[in-house]
Amino acid sequence: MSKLLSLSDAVERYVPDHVRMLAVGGMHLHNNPMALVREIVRQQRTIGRLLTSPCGALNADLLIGAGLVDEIATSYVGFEHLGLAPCFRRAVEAGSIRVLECDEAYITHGLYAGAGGLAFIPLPAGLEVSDIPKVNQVSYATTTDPFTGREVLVGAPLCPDVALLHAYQADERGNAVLAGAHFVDRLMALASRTVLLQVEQVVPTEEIARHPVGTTIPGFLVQAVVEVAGGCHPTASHGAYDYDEQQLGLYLSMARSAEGVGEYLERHVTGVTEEEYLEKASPRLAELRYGEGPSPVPSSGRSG
Amino acid sequence: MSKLLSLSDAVERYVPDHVRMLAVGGMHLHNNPMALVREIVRQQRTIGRLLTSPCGALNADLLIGAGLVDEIATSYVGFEHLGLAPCFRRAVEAGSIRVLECDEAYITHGLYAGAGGLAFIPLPAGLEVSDIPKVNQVSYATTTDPFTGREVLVGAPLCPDVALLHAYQADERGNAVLAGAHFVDRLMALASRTVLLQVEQVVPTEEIARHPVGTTIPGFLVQAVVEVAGGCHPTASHGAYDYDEQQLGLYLSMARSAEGVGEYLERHVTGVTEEEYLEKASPRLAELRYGEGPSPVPSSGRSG
Amino acid sequence: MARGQAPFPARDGAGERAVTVAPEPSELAWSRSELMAVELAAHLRDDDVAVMGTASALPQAACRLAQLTHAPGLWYIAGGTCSVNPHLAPVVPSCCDFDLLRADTAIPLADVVLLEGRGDVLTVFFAGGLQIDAYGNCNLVAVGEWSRPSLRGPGTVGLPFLSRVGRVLIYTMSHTRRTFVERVDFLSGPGFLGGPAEWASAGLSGGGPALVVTPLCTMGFDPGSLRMRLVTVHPGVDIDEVRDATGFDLLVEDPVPVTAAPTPAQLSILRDLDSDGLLKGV
Amino acid sequence: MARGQAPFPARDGAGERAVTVAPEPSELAWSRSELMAVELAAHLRDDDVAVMGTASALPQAACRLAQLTHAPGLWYIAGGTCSVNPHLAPVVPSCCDFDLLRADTAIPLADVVLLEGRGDVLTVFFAGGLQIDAYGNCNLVAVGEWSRPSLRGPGTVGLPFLSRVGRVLIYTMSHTRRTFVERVDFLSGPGFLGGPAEWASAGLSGGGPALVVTPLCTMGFDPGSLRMRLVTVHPGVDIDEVRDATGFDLLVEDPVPVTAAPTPAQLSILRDLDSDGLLKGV
Repeated sequence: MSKLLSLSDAVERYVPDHVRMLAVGGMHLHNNPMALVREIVRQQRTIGRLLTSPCGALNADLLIGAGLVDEIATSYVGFEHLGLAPCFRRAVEAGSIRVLECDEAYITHGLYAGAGGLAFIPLPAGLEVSDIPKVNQVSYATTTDPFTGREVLVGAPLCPDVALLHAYQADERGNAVLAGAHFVDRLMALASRTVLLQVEQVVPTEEIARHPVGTTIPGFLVQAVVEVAGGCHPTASHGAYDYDEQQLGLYLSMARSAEGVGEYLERHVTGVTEEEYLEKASPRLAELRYGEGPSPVPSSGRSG
Repeated sequence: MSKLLSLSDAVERYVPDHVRMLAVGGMHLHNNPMALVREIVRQQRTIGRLLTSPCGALNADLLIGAGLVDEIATSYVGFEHLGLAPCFRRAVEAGSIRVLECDEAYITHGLYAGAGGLAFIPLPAGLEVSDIPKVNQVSYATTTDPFTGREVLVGAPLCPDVALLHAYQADERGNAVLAGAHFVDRLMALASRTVLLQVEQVVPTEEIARHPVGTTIPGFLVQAVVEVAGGCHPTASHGAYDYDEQQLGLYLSMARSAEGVGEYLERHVTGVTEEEYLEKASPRLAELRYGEGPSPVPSSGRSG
Repeated sequence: MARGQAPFPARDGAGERAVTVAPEPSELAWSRSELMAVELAAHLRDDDVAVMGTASALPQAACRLAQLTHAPGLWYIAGGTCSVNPHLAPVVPSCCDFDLLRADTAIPLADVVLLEGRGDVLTVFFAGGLQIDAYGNCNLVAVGEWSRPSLRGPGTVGLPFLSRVGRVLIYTMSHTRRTFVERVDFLSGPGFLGGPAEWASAGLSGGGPALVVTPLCTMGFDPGSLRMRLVTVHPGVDIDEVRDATGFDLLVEDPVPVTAAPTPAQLSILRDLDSDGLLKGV
Repeated sequence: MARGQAPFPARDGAGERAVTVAPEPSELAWSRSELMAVELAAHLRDDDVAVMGTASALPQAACRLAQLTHAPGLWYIAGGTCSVNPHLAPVVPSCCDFDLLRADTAIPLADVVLLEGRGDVLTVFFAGGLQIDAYGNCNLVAVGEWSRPSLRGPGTVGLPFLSRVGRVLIYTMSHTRRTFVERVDFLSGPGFLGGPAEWASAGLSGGGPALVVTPLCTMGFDPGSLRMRLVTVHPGVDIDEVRDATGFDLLVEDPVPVTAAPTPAQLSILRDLDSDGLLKGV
C-alpha cells in the first residue's frame, strides 16, 4: 500500500519520455517541486507540453534551459523581483519553444474544468478584449451562451498527464498536507492523471488524521511520495524555509547564456546526485529556516 | 467598521420583502442558519426563489411551511435518516410551490459560475441522460463545445441576492472561520451579493489572524454578523453541538399537517423571540455539546 | 455520541414508507442490515475509491468492514463532510456528521463533485431510490407525474453521476412492489436506461449498476438483457417471497444459492463499529 | 526575515531593463519609491477592496499606509498567498511570501480568481507593464511581434481582468520612452483600448485606468479623449523631463502642480513597515 519511492524510481516509473502534458506546481519562488524537476533533467525526460501554475519560475526555466520542453502553456514565467526568466526568454526570442499564451483565469478555470470532466469552461466577459486569445486558439475559443444568445470566450480543459507537486507532509499512502499558501496545487492534483509528490517529511497517517480538514490532497489522487527534505531549494518551502536569493542569483547570472545554463546544470543538477545537491545546500537551508511561530500545518476537526 | 447587528436589524436591513433569490447555507441536519431563518419567518419576508445547498433540510422546510416561498431551486430537501420534508412534500404534491429541479453538480458548479462571473457552466457528459434537465429549462440548457463540436449540457450561473450562512466564529468585520465541514457555504458566500452571517461567537480579529489559512470567508464579502450562540438549533453546529433529534422529531410530527406546522411556528418561532427560543433550548444544547477533542478551528500560518 | 437508539435509516426518505419485510426471524443471530453490510462489503475491492451520500450508515459500515477484512487499501468518502476514510467509532446515521471528521483526511465537497465529474477516480458509487427499476435506474424525485406527484421524494442529489462513475452498488431497506418497478416514473439516477440499445447508444463512461442488495436478496444484472436478476436469496427467504415483492419480472436461474450468513468475525467487527446499534434494528 | 537589502523591485521583469531615472537628488530625505507609495495610498478609499500581483512591495506598502492613515477600513489582498490584510512587518518583495500569511485571513487563489471575474467585489487592481500606452493599456507579454519578440516578457498573469474590475492603478519604476509608448505591441492588460469609440463599444464592466504613478510624476486620464495626462510632477522633476521620457504626446495643462512630498508622519509609518528597506533604493 505504500507509495514511498526514491526520487529516481518515481520519475522512472511514472514519467514517460516525451510526456504529453506535464504540470509543475508551486508559484513564483515558492513551493517549486525542484527535486522532482532536477530528476526529470537527470533522466532527460522530454516534455510535449509543460503547464505552469499562473506563475512559473525556476520549475519551468530549468526544464527549458535543459532543452526538454517543446511547448509551454503558461501565464507567467519569471523570477518576480529578481528579474526575467533567462532560458524562457531566450527560447521564445529564438523561436525554439512554442508558447500557448494563457492568462491566470484560464489556467485556474481550465484546471477546474479538467478536474471536473467539464468539456470546456466559459471565461468572464471582458477577457476577450486582450490579445491573449488571439494568439492561442488551442486553449481559447468562443461559443454561444444559450441563456442569452451572446457569444462567450471559453477555455479548453487542462488535464495534465503528470503533475509534479510539493507538499509539506504526507503519509505513505499520499495523504498530504500543504502548509502556508496552496496556490493552485490542489487543483493541479485534482486535474492530473498521475501525481508525484515530493514532501519535506513523511509522517504517520495518525499525524495527518489530527488535522483532516486542512489536508488538501487525498492519497487516492497520488501515485508516488518522495521524501526530500529541502527539495524545493533554491525556492521556498512554505512552513520550512525561505527562498535562496544567493543560489537564484547564481542561476540567473549563469543562465544568461546557453553555455552558462549548461554549466549550471552540469554543476548543480546532472553532475550531482540529489543527495549531493542537498548536502551542499544544507548550510543555506539552515540559514533560511523560518523563525518560530505557530505550526504551519492546520490543526482541526475531531480526534481519533 | 463593525458589521455586528442584532438578528432583527440584520434581516430588516438586508433582506428585502420578496427577495428575488435567497440562499440558505448548511447541509442536511448541519449548520443550518436557523436563527436567521426563524427571523425571516418572524418578519414574514416572502421569497421569490429559495436556493438550498445540495441538501436542504429544516432551513428550507420551515420557510415553505410558513408559506413564504414561491419557488425552490434544490437537489434535495429532507431530513436524511429521520424522514421526508413534510412541508416541502405537501407543497409540491399540492402544486402550491414551483420546483426548479436541480442536481448536486449543477448547484455546486452553478455557484462557482455565479461567484466567478461565468455566463454559464458546462456539466459533465452523462448528466444529460437523467430526467432532471428535461423538467428544468430555467437552469439547464445545451450549447456547442467549440473544441469538439459536440452538444453539451450546461447550467445557468447561481447568483443569490442574499445568503444566510452560519459560521463558527467571526470578527466584527465579518472575517469568519467555518469549523468542521464546509459544505458549499464558502461558495455561497462567494456567489451571493449580500451575505448575512450568524455565528456562535464573535472574536477579536487577532483571534482570526491566528489561523488565517483556515479562515474561509473574508469579511469583505459579508454585510452583517449576528452573534447567536445556539442559533443552528435544532440542527447541528459543527464544533459546537450536535443536532437535536427530539426537537426535529417534534417538528416532523407536527408538520405532518398545515395546521400542525402553523402551531409549531406559533409556539417555536413567531410567538417567541429568538432569546426565548434559545433559553428553552439551552438544556438540550448543553446535552448535545460535542465531547472533548482538538479545537474544531484550524490553526496555521504565521503568527502576528 | 449519545444519540440513543436511532432506528436504522431507510434510504432517502423511504423511511416514511412502510417496510413490508417480515419481522426478523428470531433464530437469526444477525440483523438483515448486518447481512446487507456484509454483502456490500464483499463486493468492494482493495483498490476501490467509493463514495456515498445521504443517510449512509449501511455503506459506511460496509466500507469499514471491507477495510478491516479483505480490502485494507479501500478508500471511501462520506459525502457531505467529504471525509476520507472516516474512522467510524461509532457508525453515524448522517452523512454530514461532525464525528465523520475523525478520518484520515477530508476534502471540500466541491472537490468531490469535481472528481465525480472527472469519472476515472471514483470507482464505486452507492445508490438507492424511492423507485428502482428492472434496468437499475433509480428515482429519488417523484412517484407519479413530476409536475403533480403522488409522492414527492427529497430530490436526486448526486445520483445523475451514476452514468459516469465506476460501478454502482444499489441498496434499499424497502423490497416492495412500490420500490421495485418495471420502469421508474422519473429517471434521477441512471442505470442501464431502457436496456441494451439505449445503453449502447448513450455511450456513457460509467460501468452501470453492478449489484442490488435488499433485506430479501442480492441481485445483479443479466449481461445480455441488462435486466435485474436474482443472485442469492438471504437465509430464511423464499424465492417466491422475492418475486412477490418485486414489481417486474425478475430473472431467476435455478438453483438460486442462499446468501452466506455473516461470520462471527464479521459480526464482531460490525458490532464494534456500530456501538450505537444503527444496524441492529432491521 | 533576514534576506538582506534586496533592491526595490521593478514591476514584472522590467527590473532587467535600465531605469533611466536620474539618481535620487541628495537633498531629498525620501526615496522616489516612498513618494510613489504615498501617491498610491492617497488614491485608496476606506471602502475599497484592492488586489495586487507579482512583485508588489510598493502597492503592499501603499495599502498598509492607507490603512494606518486615512483608510482604516480598506481591504487588500496580496495575490499569490491571497492573504487578506497582511500585517507586513516587514514589507516583502514576493507576492507569495510565507510571511504574508501574518494576515487577518487568507483565501485560496482560486477564490480570488473567481472574485476578479465576479467583478463587483474588487474595486482596485494594481497593474504595470513592460509597455504602457497613451490609453493606459499594459503589455507584460512581448515587445515586437508576439511570435518572435525582441523582448519576451514574463506573461500577463491576471492583467486581462483589468477590463472587469473597479479602478486600475498603474505603477512602474521605469519612466522611459521604451515603457511609455503610443500603442502597446501586445494588449495584455486592457486600458481604454483604442480610445473613446472602442472603449464605449466594448461595454466593459470595469472602470478603466484611473492613475499612473512613476518615479517622475503622477498621471491620470483625460475624460474626453481617454488619453494619459499629467497631474503632478514630483519635487525636483521638470515637465520637459517627463515629456522627454514619454514616448507619446502626453496631455499637459499648465500649470502643473508639484506632487506633495511625503509628510514626516507618512515616512515614519512607511519606514516602520519597510524595515528591510525595500523602498529605500530608488
